[in-house]
Amino acid sequence: MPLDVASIRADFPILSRDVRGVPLIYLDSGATSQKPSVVLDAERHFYETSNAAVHRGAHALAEEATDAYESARSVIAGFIGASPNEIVFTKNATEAINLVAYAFSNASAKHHHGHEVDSRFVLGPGDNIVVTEMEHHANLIPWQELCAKTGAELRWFGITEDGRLDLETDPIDQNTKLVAVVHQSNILGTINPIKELMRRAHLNGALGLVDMCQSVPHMPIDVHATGADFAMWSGHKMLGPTGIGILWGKHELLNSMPPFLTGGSMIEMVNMDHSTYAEAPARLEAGVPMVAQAVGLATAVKYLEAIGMENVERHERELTEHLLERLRRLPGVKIIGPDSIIDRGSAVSFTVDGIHPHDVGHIMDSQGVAVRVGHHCAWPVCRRFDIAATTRISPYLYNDIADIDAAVDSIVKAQEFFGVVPEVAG
Amino acid sequence: MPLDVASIRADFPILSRDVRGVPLIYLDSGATSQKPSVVLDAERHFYETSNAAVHRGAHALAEEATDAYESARSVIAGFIGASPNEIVFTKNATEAINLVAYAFSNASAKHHHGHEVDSRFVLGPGDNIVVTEMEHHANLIPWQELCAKTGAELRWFGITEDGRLDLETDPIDQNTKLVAVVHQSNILGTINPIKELMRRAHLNGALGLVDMCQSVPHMPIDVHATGADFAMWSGHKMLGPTGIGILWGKHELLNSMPPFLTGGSMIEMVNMDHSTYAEAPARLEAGVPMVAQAVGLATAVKYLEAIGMENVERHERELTEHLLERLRRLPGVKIIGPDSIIDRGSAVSFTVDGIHPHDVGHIMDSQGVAVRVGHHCAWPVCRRFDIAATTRISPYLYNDIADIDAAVDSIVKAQEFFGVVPEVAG
Amino acid sequence: MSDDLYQEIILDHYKNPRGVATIENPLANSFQVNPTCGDEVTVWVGKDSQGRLQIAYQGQGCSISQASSSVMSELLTGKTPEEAAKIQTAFLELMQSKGLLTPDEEVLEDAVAFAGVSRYPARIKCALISWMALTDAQIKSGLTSESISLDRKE
Amino acid sequence: MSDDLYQEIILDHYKNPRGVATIENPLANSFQVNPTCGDEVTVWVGKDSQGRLQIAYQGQGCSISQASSSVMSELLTGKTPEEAAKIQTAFLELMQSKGLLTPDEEVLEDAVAFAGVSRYPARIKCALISWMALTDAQIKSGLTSESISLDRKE
Ligand SMILES: Cc1ncc(COP(=O)(O)O)c(C=O)c1O
Ligand SMILES: Cc1ncc(COP(=O)(O)O)c(C=O)c1O
Repeated sequence: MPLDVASIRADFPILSRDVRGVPLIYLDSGATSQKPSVVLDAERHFYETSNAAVHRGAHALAEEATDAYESARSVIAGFIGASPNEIVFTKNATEAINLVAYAFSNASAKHHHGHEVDSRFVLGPGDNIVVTEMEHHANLIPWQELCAKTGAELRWFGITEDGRLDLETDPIDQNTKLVAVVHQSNILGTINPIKELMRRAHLNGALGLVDMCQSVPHMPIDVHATGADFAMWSGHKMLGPTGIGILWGKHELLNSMPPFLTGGSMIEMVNMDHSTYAEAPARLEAGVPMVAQAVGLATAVKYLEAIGMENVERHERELTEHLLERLRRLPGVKIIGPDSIIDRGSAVSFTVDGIHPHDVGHIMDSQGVAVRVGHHCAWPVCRRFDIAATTRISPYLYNDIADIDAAVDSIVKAQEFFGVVPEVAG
Repeated sequence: MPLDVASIRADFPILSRDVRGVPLIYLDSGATSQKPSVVLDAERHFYETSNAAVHRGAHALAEEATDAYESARSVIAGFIGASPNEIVFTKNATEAINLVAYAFSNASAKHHHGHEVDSRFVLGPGDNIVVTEMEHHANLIPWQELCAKTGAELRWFGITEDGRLDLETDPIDQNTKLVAVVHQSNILGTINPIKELMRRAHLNGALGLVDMCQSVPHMPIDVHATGADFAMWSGHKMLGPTGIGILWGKHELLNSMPPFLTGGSMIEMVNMDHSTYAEAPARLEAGVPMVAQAVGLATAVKYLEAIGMENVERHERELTEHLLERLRRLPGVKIIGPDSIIDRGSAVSFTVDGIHPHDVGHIMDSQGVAVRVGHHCAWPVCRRFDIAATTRISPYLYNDIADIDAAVDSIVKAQEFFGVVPEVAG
Repeated sequence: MSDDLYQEIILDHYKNPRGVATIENPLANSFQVNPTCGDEVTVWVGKDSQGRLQIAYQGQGCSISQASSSVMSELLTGKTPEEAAKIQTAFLELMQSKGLLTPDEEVLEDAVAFAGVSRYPARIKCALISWMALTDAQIKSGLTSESISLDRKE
Repeated sequence: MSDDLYQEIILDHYKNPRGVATIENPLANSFQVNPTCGDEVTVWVGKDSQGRLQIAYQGQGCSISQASSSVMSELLTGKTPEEAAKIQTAFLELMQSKGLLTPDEEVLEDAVAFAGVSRYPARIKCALISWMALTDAQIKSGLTSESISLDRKE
């Protein structure tokens, strides 16, 4: 079913505002999405009727708040085909990735000091962690830090000239303890063959983690079918509030990890010198959690489910195909990443000959077109393509073909402004 | 100036609801506070007008969002007499405490593997960390875990019979690396002599941390004057949204710590095999942060400032004095913690002879009185007083004497219901 | 006031707990704790010469948890493992019913008094803690293969 | 379109950068990077026989950062450290003014063209990066004790 973009846009108040004196055309959803009114209503309703600390009180409000929080968990679990006890609330995807990284460093440190831990999480010299050259910093630096703390080695898959993973030179081996890869690159738009990568991980006895920040918001996902052991994404990129992310993990693994943040609500018994911990997910959720945000995110999920993720995916595909085609035909513009719709999502990066991305973005912004410029927290990708930065257009369900056309037209304006319109060979 | 409680209550829609068919009397603010409409309005206004990823975009919305986020930081810094670059946003106080604990474990692990780190954060066998027996689990378990990971020893100040810290038997010595203490106990209500404790810490070359979860919301605080090196609290306990907490730390220390969560927005330069990091606070805030929540919390701070924290403190004092007096006169009721107003806050725990706290709380709830029962995430305190749990009344600025009276009356009802009204010796 | 929670039967069992504190040859025991409030219970399980259940318990806790231990031990002692399993399942269902189930008095006898508890999520754990301990002890003892799963959270 | 940002002077310096790529005996240099976009600049600082500043730079970046480097080196080369400090402070003030300051053309000369940049928070770093590098290099070289502090965030 084609999306009724006009009626969708009506749900997002911010989309009718002006910026710099012209109507806003928001094409930066890869950074963060806008929020429909129902999400804001749900948060507010929670605060105004049931706000209380969850899992801690026996009074009526506390029961209602706990119910709202746990119901949100079930809704979100259902969205990716998971069980509620596989869903851990974090503040963003970055925390979720770090949570897994700390499972390794905590287990390694405890092991070193003679405590019993699950050996799958113990790392030392000789072991390695495998990532890719197209990771967001959030799925790169935690592993660099983990290696610095354990003596393990960081390895990575490279990127081919057309923005795909180079699967030929495979760094995974028997000493690999974890393969951590991005599902869809936020800078290149590439969708990676995660099933194959998870298969290679498991063949070598390693665990597998998939960064789904740019996939869960944009396509239907059955997380078990991906073969991953862990996955994560942020609520704010899928119409949800800021301040909430999701870690999905196999329940058995979540229970086998040493805890990450410790404190209230994650305990079983506490003595001054020793404590034991609850089962997952409670075990991994210390302190008063993001209750209102969980309620808001569950509402965003229901909003997306009502539209249908297949429909969202198809709509973005149409926009992306149109965008790629227009950019391919634009002299002086180079797409960084796959230039066809095959195995790619809607985040499209490009450079413009003779104009720095900051200047491209600025001229686009002056025409109301909000896009992101920079290395998009994937600096190694820029190094790989020997560029300082890119400009990125990333549409979502509330954008239409007219938005894409306006964006491309504004690039042409930038070329005119800087006097770098290439002569087309005729 | 006495508080105009009626007009304050009008700002909190939830306070006019019914529970169990009777009007709600909310006395569980020690667990979490309710939110005034201005806070909810501010969050919504942010989402509807300026929502964008902060510190990442060059377009108009991104600039506005960044400005909203950084302005919130300044407002919150001002509230405790700090500089904005000493304020780190976390998801709750628990994360803030863990952040400091991980500075130690990360530095220790890196040191072990030959990396250069600040020696103040390096721990090993022979070193010790000092806490108190009245810590919330959030300021106890992170240090237990840290000791398990480094071989350091955990020590603590005990509690006297009347619910004070036993300062005579002082476990701090030259091998102490950190003294971490709660400012106001959330279960006993005790306000600890933190200046003196920080002095002892510094005399021994240790760093000092104060858990201000139950003080910043309730009294004026000049954080530098406390002598602490680190302090933290949660937004949800001071009229702010869920999902946001504050770490305050001396800028020099925040810059000297190894990073905690790593990923986007906290970097300086990133290569595949090595990264360098930004200065604090950015260095400690990885990923897209809790932007709307920061805006909401800053609004809560302004709301409190308009009322005046001295006035909030005086009001709570009046309520607490009245509550203590009524409880002291109630046969069969025992106050757990200081039973006079001296050096104590408004959280008042008690037990009722012959009735389990769960049952006390339940009967109170059935009369609309929302209080908390259990160990209040301070289980060792219950062990210390040889009780399973307590019932806790914790008022805030929106409560009045009538609320306190209703609560105490409902305790009497519980005694009647369970047939345990003590005979008063006459 | 709170009539739906504190039934006469519950208050009676609370004030006059039934059951024994020890059994002769326990096959297994289980210690359970409610992480929210520190309530504790230990349940011992054994069987008599005809293979019927024997149950003893000891613990500290609120009226609901104490009464529930008492009702449970009275109700299940002397039952065959099969009879007990049916009752255990019925009780678990009742607790998860959010007040929507009319309990079968034939099966649950005094335990029907706990129907109201299912409307108070924070108290369900109180009513279930001894039943969880029993199930755990049964599994350990091999007296049943049934597992009653419960989410345990502080 | 964006006239307040892209003044003629800026576009001119961007397309025809002034300044030299090397100086003979640099006393110090500083490499700075804008963590948001990867823009880089290196500034070398030296002094001539009369103790006047000599500045060279090299880098890659957007029009604003490139033009700013060019304006800076043209403006400050040949100035005494005292004269330079005055200009540096004025430029920093201008950048932090959120568009509310009317710059002093006597002091800032071509650099007044950057006044509009102060209205675009995300571009202020672009305009300042070479000035930060210069300050850092001056401190290293001992040519000035002045420190211009800037919050650097990705
Ligand atoms: C004294 C004290 N410390 C720490 C915490 C933990 O706060 P949070 O759960 O918001 O992280 C609390 C509140 O629960 C508290 O009262
Ligand atoms: C692929 C990818 N991974 C990780 C992240 C980090 O997400 P967050 O900043 O919400 O934690 C992002 C978004 O910024 C992303 O696009």
